[in-house]
Amino acid sequence: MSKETLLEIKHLTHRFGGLQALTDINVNLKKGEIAGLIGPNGAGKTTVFNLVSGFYVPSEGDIIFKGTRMNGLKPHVIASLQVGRTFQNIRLWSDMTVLENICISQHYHLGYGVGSALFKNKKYRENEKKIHDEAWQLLERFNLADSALDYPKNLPYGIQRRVEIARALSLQPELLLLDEPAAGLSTSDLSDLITYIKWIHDTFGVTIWMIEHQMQVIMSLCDSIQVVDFGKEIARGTPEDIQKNPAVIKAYLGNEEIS
Amino acid sequence: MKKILVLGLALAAIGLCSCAKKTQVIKIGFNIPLTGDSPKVGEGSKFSGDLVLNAINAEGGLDVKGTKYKLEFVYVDNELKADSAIQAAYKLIDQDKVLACLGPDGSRRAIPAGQVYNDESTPMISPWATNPNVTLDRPYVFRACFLDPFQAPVAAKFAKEQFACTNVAIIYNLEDDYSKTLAELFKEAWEKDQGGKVTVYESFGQKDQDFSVQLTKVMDSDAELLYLPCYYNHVALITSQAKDLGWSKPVMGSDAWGSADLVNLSKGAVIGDYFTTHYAAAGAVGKTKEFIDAYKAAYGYTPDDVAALSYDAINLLLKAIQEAGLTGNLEKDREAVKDALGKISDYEGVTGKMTFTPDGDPIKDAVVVKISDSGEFTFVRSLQP
Amino acid sequence: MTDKKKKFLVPSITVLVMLIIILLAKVGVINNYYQTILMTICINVIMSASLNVVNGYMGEFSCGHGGFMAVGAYVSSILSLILFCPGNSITGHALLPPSMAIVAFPFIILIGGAASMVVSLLVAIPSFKTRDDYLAIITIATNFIITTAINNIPIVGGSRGLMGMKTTMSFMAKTVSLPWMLIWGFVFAALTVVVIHRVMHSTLGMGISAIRYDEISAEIMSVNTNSMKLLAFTFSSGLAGVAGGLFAHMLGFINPSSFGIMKSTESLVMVYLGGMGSLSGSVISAFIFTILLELLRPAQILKWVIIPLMLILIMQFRPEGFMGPRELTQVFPRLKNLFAPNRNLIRPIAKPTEVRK
Amino acid sequence: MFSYFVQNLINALQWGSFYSMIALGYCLVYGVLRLINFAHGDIFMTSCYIAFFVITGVTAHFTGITGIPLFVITLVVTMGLTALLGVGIERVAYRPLRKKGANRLYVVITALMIGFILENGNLALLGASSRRFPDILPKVIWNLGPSITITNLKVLVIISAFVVFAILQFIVQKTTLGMSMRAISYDKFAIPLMGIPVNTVITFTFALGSALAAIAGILFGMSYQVMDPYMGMIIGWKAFIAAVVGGIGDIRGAFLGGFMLGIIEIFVTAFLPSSYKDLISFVILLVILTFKPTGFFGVAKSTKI
Repeated sequence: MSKETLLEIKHLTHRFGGLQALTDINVNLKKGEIAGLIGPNGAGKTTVFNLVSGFYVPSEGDIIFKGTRMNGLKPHVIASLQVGRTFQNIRLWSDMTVLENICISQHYHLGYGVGSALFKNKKYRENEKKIHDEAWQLLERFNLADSALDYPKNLPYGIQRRVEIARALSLQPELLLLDEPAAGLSTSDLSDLITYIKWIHDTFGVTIWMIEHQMQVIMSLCDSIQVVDFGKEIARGTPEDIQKNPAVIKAYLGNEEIS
Repeated sequence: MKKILVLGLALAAIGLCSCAKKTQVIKIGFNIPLTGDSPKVGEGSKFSGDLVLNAINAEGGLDVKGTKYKLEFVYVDNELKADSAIQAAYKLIDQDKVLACLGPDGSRRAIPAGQVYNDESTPMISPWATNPNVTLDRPYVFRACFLDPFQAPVAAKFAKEQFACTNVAIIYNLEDDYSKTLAELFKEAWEKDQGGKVTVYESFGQKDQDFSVQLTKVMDSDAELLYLPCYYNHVALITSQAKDLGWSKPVMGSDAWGSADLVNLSKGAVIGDYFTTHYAAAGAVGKTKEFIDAYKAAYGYTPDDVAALSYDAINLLLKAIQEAGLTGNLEKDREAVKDALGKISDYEGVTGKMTFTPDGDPIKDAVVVKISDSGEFTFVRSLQP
Repeated sequence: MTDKKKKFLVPSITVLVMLIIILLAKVGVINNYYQTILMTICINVIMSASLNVVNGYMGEFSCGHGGFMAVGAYVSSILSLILFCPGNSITGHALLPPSMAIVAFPFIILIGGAASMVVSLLVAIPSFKTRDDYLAIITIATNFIITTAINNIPIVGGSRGLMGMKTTMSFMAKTVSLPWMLIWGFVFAALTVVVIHRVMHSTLGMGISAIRYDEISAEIMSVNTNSMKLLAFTFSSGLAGVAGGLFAHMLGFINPSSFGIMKSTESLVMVYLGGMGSLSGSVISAFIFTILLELLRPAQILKWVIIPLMLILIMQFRPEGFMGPRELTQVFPRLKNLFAPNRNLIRPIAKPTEVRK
Repeated sequence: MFSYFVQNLINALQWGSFYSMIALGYCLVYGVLRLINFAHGDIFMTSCYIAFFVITGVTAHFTGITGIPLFVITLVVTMGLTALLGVGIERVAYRPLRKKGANRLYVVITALMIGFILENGNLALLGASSRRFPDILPKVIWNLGPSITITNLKVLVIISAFVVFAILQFIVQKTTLGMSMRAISYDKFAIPLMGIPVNTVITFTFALGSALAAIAGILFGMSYQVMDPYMGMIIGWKAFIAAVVGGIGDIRGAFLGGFMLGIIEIFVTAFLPSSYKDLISFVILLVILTFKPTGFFGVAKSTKI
């Protein structure tokens, strides 16, 4: 596992109007690691993700991905720089088939324009084929090919989660942001999820950064963990350090999951 | 696939309502607005139509060169829309196979529809389309009323002689070609021929109800006369609002004023005002009186211009048919009627004596009427420009 | 039947039917009245299908389609006047010989479409920021603006309207005696359907539908939503412009009041009657709506009471319109056999190596 | 010049009051259901006709009732009947669709259709000729200085616009129903949990909105006196636009927007060629919207990810 930096966040600060959401967050993600971002509800975790994926423009600080500064880039540009993400509450296009969901997420390398689509020229046909082949392959690998032509809204929740992750991976990301992948899963599914994420990490060689409340997941997956509370970083380190860290315990006081 | 199915259905569906009779019947089409913004207009034509229809069929039909033909009038709604008027025209010509048509009323419908009638060589006569383009280069298209370029100078001339003023304010309906044309022509006539001055020249929209601004401008200027070449429903609003703003000077209008509702709607604000029109109901005599009485008896109100003009238009058509005679061959008959119509001269209609020019426009006098204190449209004088 | 043959099945049938109809029109079995109805149907198909791109597929609420129709109508009319109408109000003489009419006409129409594409930027640009109802009024306002603007341009006759386009049509008929209006109507209606189908079913066009279902995740998933919106608006307005051009040449006379809010409303009704995001729905509803209008003409004023009542009832029983978001082939799967299957939707046999169990 | 300005200001205020009163109705319904009730303009028209028949009925049966009492009776009865109409429409046409969970745009289209039915049904029933609204209050014309005139009606209109707004503001801000109306506009699904029957609130909203339309309708009839079935259409569309520019969903916005549109229209006509009225006034509105994309009081719905 090489140790070069993939994502670097320097002195990230963000305000909504007068409200100070984040203060001086610093992150340094190494290529190929699985990092965790934890903290109590409303600590500003998702805001960090939204800033990275370009949904908000940071008030201060820099977000540097593979050496390029991403501040103020539009989300679809950032996506094409190979940053994939999932959402806390599943955000699939629930009235389009799973296959379509995957294909649309390849807009960043369509390789043809409206003109080609009108005349269905060679360029169009080839690219459409390429896109669909990739999509099918991805679905096969995720063992979702059987439900490729179903509508997500008709699929069980667990499967929808997988589809959403698959969709994120169809961007061929180097960095994958998972926003509470375990949300809505029963504790029995957790171990399954853990192996699942491990598998993704190994097979796609993607760097994963995840927000999660299920400590079990975090502790068993993450190489490094960062804890934020009230928009400030209160601790970082290996799972072991975090578990011992008094500040974290204080933040989570009364939250039994920690130990 | 689906296209075929639905199309088939479509044609079948329409096919059902098409039916051609082969009896001793003369079919005349009415292409008139029975819905849309001012259905009153269509109503007038329809009622006059029924009046004639009943009268003649009561006598066993129209006498054409010895043989009696029953009349059949086909009323088709054109919704006061140009496109709808064209479809109505085609329906009447190809579907109902009418001999001739009482064309669309307003110019906006009559201009495009007239094209169709001319292309399909079917005679049409429009009751009160006053725009020159309606009959221009269209041998098959006629009209029963005078033209805007005639009415405007008449109004200007009368105004000059009657009020001896120089400054005039004009308010017109921007969205109505009729109103716009008249306004422009009057302006021209007033400034050129009568050497007057137009101090205010303002417009409004079809659906406007508040005219206080335009009127404030008028009040602010030193206009001595207000000219309103627009439809009666607007006139009613404008005049009554003018009163509120303290306008006491005379107001003059055009033939579109001639509606039974005007006085009532304007709450008498128009009393004492003048307008140029096609005929004067009050104090009418002879043929005109008969018509008015019959109409009143049947429908309970004094016929307005459209009604009167439609009445004349129909009778002109019938006269032409009588003179042309019928062979039973539709194409031939249509052409014959067209020719006969063009030859009619010195026809005594309820709206005065008329003779057709080669263009198919009647030569006739314009009438100026005054709205009396009792709200009647009393004859003042009839004149040429 | 092989897929290769199937590919041509439906198109050839459609073309055949059109040819038959045109032939019947030529020999006079289908008289002018039916021809105008067919024309109106074609125009309405274009209108509803094109509006469906924005209101259906993209799920925005644009109510100003009539305005764009107006732009197309006027631009193409002016062109055909300048080119073919001797003694027109603009140049005073025709620039091209009558025999050119047939060749030039499609371009005249298309240029009209292009013009309304340009104007549609008026709506497209604000649409980046504002959504649904704010966009709704932007479009309504645009409609008002366009019609009032035309009212104030004397060279095109203002409210008095513009006429003389029929000469172009008659020139065509003189050169080759065929029911040209009908032919062009079919051609452009068919083209519209094909074009919309191709664009909306390409992965590119699906980006537009993605906006409808979830704009945010579309953006996050690398769909450039702004350019998608731009595409949708210009595309649909352009087609509206084409419809306008045909409309103008069918009537031979246009004036601004023909393109008011009422026109836009009609298109709206047709779209939602057919079903949001259903092309076949739009086509069907255009047929039904037009024919309904014509059949109920004898009902006079009651027509405009009956039709809304019917529509309300239909919506009570089919709250998604006739088709909902589905196409005819999805409602009647049998129809699929008429079309060649899209190979990209067939699961490839070759399985990749590491599969997640 | 000054008098010209003042006179036009008066005109603008009167014209704006009508836009405001209609816009308020739009705004109420929109705030609760996010439904553009395109039938509202025609409800306004219908109310005008209802008032017409109420007046003729009353004067026919009880001679002697004139002036203020007649006005009050008409106002009350018409408001009641129109409210019934509005609620009825909601029950028959909108609610079933909502129950079926149809896309809200289908409800909007239904509203359009209802509008058509009101317009043309009226035309079919009462015939083509437009009618004159009877005089209730004797008209008084005051001359304030050179060529500045104002009628008691104009004053009445302007005042009542403000009064209506004040009352509405009170209802929405202070009463339980009003609060629950606002609550629904925030979160439709949370309300039942709070024990407020949604349908009651919606019914109330429609009743209130239609009653407002009725007030506008009566005053309109009194001031312009010419009624025709299509009079509600365009004024309705424009009022809606005004409401949106003001910031739809917030009644202050609707009120302000109404006056703004009135003033813009009148002053454009007053100081520029009147034929450009719609053109210029709508361009101004568009410019406003591009700078304030959610109108004056409208708040951008912040979507949570």
